[in-house]
Amino acid sequence: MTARTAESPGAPPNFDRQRLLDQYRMMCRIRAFEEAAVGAISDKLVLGAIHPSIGQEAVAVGVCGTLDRADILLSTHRGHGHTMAKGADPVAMMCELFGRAGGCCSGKGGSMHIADFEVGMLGANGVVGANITIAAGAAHAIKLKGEDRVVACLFGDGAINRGPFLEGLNWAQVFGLNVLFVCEDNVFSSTTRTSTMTAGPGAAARAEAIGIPAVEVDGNDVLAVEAATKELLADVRRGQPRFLVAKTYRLTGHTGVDPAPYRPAEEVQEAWTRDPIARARAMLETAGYEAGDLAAIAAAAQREMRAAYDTARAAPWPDSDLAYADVQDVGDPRMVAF
Amino acid sequence: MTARTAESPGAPPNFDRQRLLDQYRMMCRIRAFEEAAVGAISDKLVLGAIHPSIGQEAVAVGVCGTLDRADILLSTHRGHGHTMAKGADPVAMMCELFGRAGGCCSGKGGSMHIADFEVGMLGANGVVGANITIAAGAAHAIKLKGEDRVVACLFGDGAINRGPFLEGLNWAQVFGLNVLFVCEDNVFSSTTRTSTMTAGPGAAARAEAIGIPAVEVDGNDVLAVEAATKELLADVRRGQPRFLVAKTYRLTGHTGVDPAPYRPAEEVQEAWTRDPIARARAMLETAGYEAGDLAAIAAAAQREMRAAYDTARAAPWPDSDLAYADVQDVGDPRMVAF
Amino acid sequence: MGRMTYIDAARQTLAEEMRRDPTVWAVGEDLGRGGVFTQYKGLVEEFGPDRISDAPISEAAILGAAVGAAMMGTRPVVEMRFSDFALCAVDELVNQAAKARYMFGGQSRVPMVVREPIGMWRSSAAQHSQSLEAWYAHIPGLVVVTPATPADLRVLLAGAIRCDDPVVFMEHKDLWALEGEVPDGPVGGDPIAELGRARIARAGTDLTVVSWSAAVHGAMAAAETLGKEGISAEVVDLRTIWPWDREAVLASVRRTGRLLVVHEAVAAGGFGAEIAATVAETLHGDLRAPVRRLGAPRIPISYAPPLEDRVRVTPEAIATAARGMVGQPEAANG
Amino acid sequence: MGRMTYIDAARQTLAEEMRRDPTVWAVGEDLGRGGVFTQYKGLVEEFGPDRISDAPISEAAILGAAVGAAMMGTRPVVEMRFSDFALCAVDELVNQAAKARYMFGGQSRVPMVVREPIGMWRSSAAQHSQSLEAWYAHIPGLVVVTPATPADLRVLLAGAIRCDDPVVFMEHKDLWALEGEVPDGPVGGDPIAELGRARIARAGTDLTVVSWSAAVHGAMAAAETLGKEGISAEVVDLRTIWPWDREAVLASVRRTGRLLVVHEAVAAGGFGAEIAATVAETLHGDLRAPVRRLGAPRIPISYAPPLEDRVRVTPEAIATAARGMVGQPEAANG
Ligand SMILES: Cc1ncc(C[n+]2csc(CCOP(=O)(O)OP(=O)(O)O)c2C)c(N)n1
Ligand SMILES: Cc1ncc(C[n+]2csc(CCOP(=O)(O)OP(=O)(O)O)c2C)c(N)n1
Ligand SMILES: [Mg+2]
Ligand SMILES: [Mg+2]
Repeated sequence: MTARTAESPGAPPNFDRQRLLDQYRMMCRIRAFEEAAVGAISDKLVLGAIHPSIGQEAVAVGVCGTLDRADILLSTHRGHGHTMAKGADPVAMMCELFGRAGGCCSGKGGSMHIADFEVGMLGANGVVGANITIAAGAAHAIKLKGEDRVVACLFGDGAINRGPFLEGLNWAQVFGLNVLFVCEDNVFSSTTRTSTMTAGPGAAARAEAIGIPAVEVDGNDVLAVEAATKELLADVRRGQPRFLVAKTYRLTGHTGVDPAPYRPAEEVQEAWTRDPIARARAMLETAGYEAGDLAAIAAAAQREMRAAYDTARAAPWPDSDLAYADVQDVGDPRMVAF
Repeated sequence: MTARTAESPGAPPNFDRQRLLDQYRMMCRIRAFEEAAVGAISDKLVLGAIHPSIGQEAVAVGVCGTLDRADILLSTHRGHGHTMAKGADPVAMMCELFGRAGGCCSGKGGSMHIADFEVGMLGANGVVGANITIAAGAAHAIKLKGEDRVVACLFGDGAINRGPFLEGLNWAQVFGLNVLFVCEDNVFSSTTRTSTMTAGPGAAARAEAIGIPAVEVDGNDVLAVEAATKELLADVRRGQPRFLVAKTYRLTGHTGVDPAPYRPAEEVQEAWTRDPIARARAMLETAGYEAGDLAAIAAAAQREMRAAYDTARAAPWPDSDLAYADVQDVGDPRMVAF
Repeated sequence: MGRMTYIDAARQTLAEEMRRDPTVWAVGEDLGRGGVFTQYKGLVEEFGPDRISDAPISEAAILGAAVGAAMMGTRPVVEMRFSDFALCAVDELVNQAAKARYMFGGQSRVPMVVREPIGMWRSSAAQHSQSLEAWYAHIPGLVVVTPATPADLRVLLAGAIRCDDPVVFMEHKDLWALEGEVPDGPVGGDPIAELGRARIARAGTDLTVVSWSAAVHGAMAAAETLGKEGISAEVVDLRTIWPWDREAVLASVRRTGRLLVVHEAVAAGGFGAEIAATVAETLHGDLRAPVRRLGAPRIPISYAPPLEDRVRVTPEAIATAARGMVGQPEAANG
Repeated sequence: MGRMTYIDAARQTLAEEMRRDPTVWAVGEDLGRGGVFTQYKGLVEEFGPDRISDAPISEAAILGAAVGAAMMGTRPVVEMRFSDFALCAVDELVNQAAKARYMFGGQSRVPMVVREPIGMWRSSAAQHSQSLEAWYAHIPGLVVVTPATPADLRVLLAGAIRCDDPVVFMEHKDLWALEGEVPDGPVGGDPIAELGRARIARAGTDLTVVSWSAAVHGAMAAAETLGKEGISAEVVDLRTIWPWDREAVLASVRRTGRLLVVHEAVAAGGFGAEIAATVAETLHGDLRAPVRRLGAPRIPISYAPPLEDRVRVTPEAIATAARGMVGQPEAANG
């Protein structure tokens, strides 16, 4: 039982140039957002931990950018790219990372709980694997309401060793729910090479053992990821859960401050040669776009995120009384007695 | 990927008659124990819930009876048979079910926490699937101490939908531990037909997707179960976890008081034709034993368990001060203040 | 007023809420056959298997799926079977359900009811008898309901289902067969407003006994005995421990000058400590005797009756404690 | 006496215990690279990957495996990384580890240490900041350790590892860098006997401030301020909340007549309630002011500093509460 591998189309003769250009732009914007956010750590503007998705932009864009606005997304602690690709506003996101007014979670969540329900992004999660059962439940509600929306649930390679992976996949398959499970395999789990702590043939085999067909794809090839996602979503919309393994690589440390010395330098160098953004740019050049124009898109993305950084830095702190808002409708959270 | 099915030898020409006779005797004793325990419910002597293993005796005897005394067993809420087959004293077990002095857990555990560490039986468990990670840990200690004992972990078909199933199997395989996982598939999980809530090809496929070779066997054929267990244990003792699926059927209700109306009568009738004890008896007759002698063994088992019942009924209640013993070494559990 | 059992109140109220609101659905192991205590009996026949749904033995998925389904506009009622098994889904309840509304800055609501039957009946031992209501009262974002009577189960279950936040609804396993008076007709008024409202189960003047869930009945029995001796005990049934009715408790203790808190759970770190501490902090000068608590010793629950009974808070123990308090001269050193 | 940081005390003590007892081993995610806070740095080089073991992201298996390994005669030290993630393994800790010795009638011991870093540092939000020590103090069978200083972390970790029962060992994430005096040489005496023994962190006569973990330092700062104003506060560091040193607390309050309990955890249902209730029950007549508690409001912890700070119990708040208590006439109605 091995998962089918969706062949990497590279730049297929008949591909949609404009579409790839848009995907390239989104990947540049995500990269620029992550770089601005990482920079803001040393500037003491981002105070909590962040987990950059640098090197994994093709998964975010290929999966989340392929969803309809009405579709639902459940993400992870490494969710900035997913969230942007689903349509969230990077300024509101940056404000959230800075803990400022205007943040998409009013400064209550930060990076690990980033969410934008307006665009169907139901949250990153600080607990590895916890989003898997939540995603199944979101799709359960969709089924009960007779809607045809889908839920995309992204998680890392380390999450497949958590119990909720088994329980959530079994649930989705037993009830026939509209869920696309996406394992974003970036080789590492924090400082651990995931393969050293993962038994057996891997994520795809585990999904298929639960009856969910799985496809493996080159996660650094945005066109391949998009193609595989589109194909799987057709089944998912009919109540057939599907599983996608996107093979990529975490080009930075686990967090914004992790130098990741545990990775061999050669491995990292080699991985950079597969940078999804460089690959998209190369395809676009082959397809006739000017290198200069493509560089300009990257530069514009940098400017946009630099502006988001400035806006967030200039934003006021949230009113501290908000701390008492949205706890629950009944009961008084204050310590009335003392 | 499909699990190999260990062929049911029936009565192989060269099988060990005396051995099968002993297995038949043990199965009769387990059956008699369960019948005596169920009878004790209406007699108001067993006060807590019990889960009879009637119809599943061949799994208990074929697996647990094949272990060495030094080997370790982790069982479930339906663990009377496993415990007896590992060598525990049915009188101490019956006293435990009656909550009397002399019970193997001093009356603190009852049926769902039956245990006899003397014979390597480290406990039944009231939480489905919880014994799987504990079994992996017991084997982890065995590895750290450089011993060659094995751990057998039995659980039901319903347990494969719990997270610890994934986490415990992955753990055992990653660390190369001496664990034999045995899924005792009796078709039901409480009142639920397990197949209706279980996605995919089943237990064996899930184990193999975690890299653990799995074998399926006719769980009502004690010789087949023993043969498969012996074969797998050879690998297990070398630090290679193995997985056995024993297909059987729960001939009674979920508990001693469940009439189980949710099962079609024909299904139950058909299942009785595969009664593991009747099958062993038939094999023994073919092998030349007298029907009368075999009936006498069954009758002796009945008498033995009737005597255990009488001993337990006559046993005194435990001293209630025991309630404060074996809580923990430090701290005072009493409400000193009031 | 008609009479109804605790379990019939549970069944009927869920059915009524499901009729009035099509987004309400229930999920848990064996529900299609009525559930382990038959508290769902007959419901699948009326509402079908999608709304009275079976579940695999996957507590984490049952609770986690409910969180997602609640965020997406349905109102799941999840059955945990025994509160002990809910310990297999604590991340989902405490890190996810309780915090989602807050962490996401109010973008979502998580209207779900987590039914967790609690408590001792007979010989169920350490993994099937716990009462951990104090845990959930300590968790911001959760509502904790502990009904003692059929009438309260009825109104509070309706309130829990209509509440927009996650509610841990703890029925007591030993009360299923309890009969009691229940108002006729559907639940009226605003049942959500009942969350946090205590009930004076018996009026009295000499001391206030605060309790909840099954322990209320032990308190009532003790009050009966004390009454014959001329000691007038007021019994306050909190009904919900978060929110808990601080005002009602303080008002009662202001009148009686004495507080005895009684619960089945382990006394050490039990919710009785919160009530006793609050009263001691707030009414110190008004107290005619030191506050007191009765709860279980800090030991696991045994299977054998004589051992199991050692953790029970009996009416006799309650009456004895009350006598000591009333006999006790003011400001004496307990 | 030498100086050492909290994290060095953690590292060195584990190493010493592993040297003196070959059955001690540690397991958790990323331990081979020193662990998430570097509290295991250098250990794998000395003890190898079998005794300083990595783990998959499988909290339930980490804890459940430790239970089995402990029953089989080893002494696992399991790293939960953040106490919040331990909520993924509550069945294993509460239903299995805490109850095994008892349920099986004393046939087994479960000597294991569950390390659960607790508390707020900065902008870690609701799922990485909790302090749930009160939960575990409520569970029979568990020992709960909350060291505030390098010296205490050292002796209490040795005691926890040598203890034959499961210990929840809660280091505070904000204290890793804290430096303090530590006795030279290996841990002497009987460190197990230190479990349940409080420390008078500062002697005083006007009121007793009981605290533990990081909150002790806030209490000390407040006591300093109060001292300048002529208010003499005694600070009692419980060090372990189960067992907790009832005698030491009662002796101190008998002297001072006033009790203020201070902890970082949510006040509602926090362990401070147990201490306040016990003192109110036992010393009612000796109290010169009502008992008081300071803890967090019952809200999840935010990411943005201004919101996050609203749940912090500051030295200023402690001093203000203390002033109120000391100024307060006896038996007044608070
Ligand atoms: C249940 C749980 N355990 C541990 C952690 C700590 N942690 C945060 S991220 C991470 C690694 C996750 O690896 P993976 O799933 O591959 O995602 P990636 O970080 O590679 O995107 C860990 C262990 C956590 N957040 N939740
Ligand atoms: C975590 C957990 N959930 C639910 C239960 C209630 N329960 C007890 S036995 C049982 C059915 C178990 O089915 P299976 O694993 O097939 O074992 P069997 O009873 O058939 O031997 C259930 C749901 C439990 N004990 N633990
Ligand atoms: Mg990864
Ligand atoms: Mg079964």
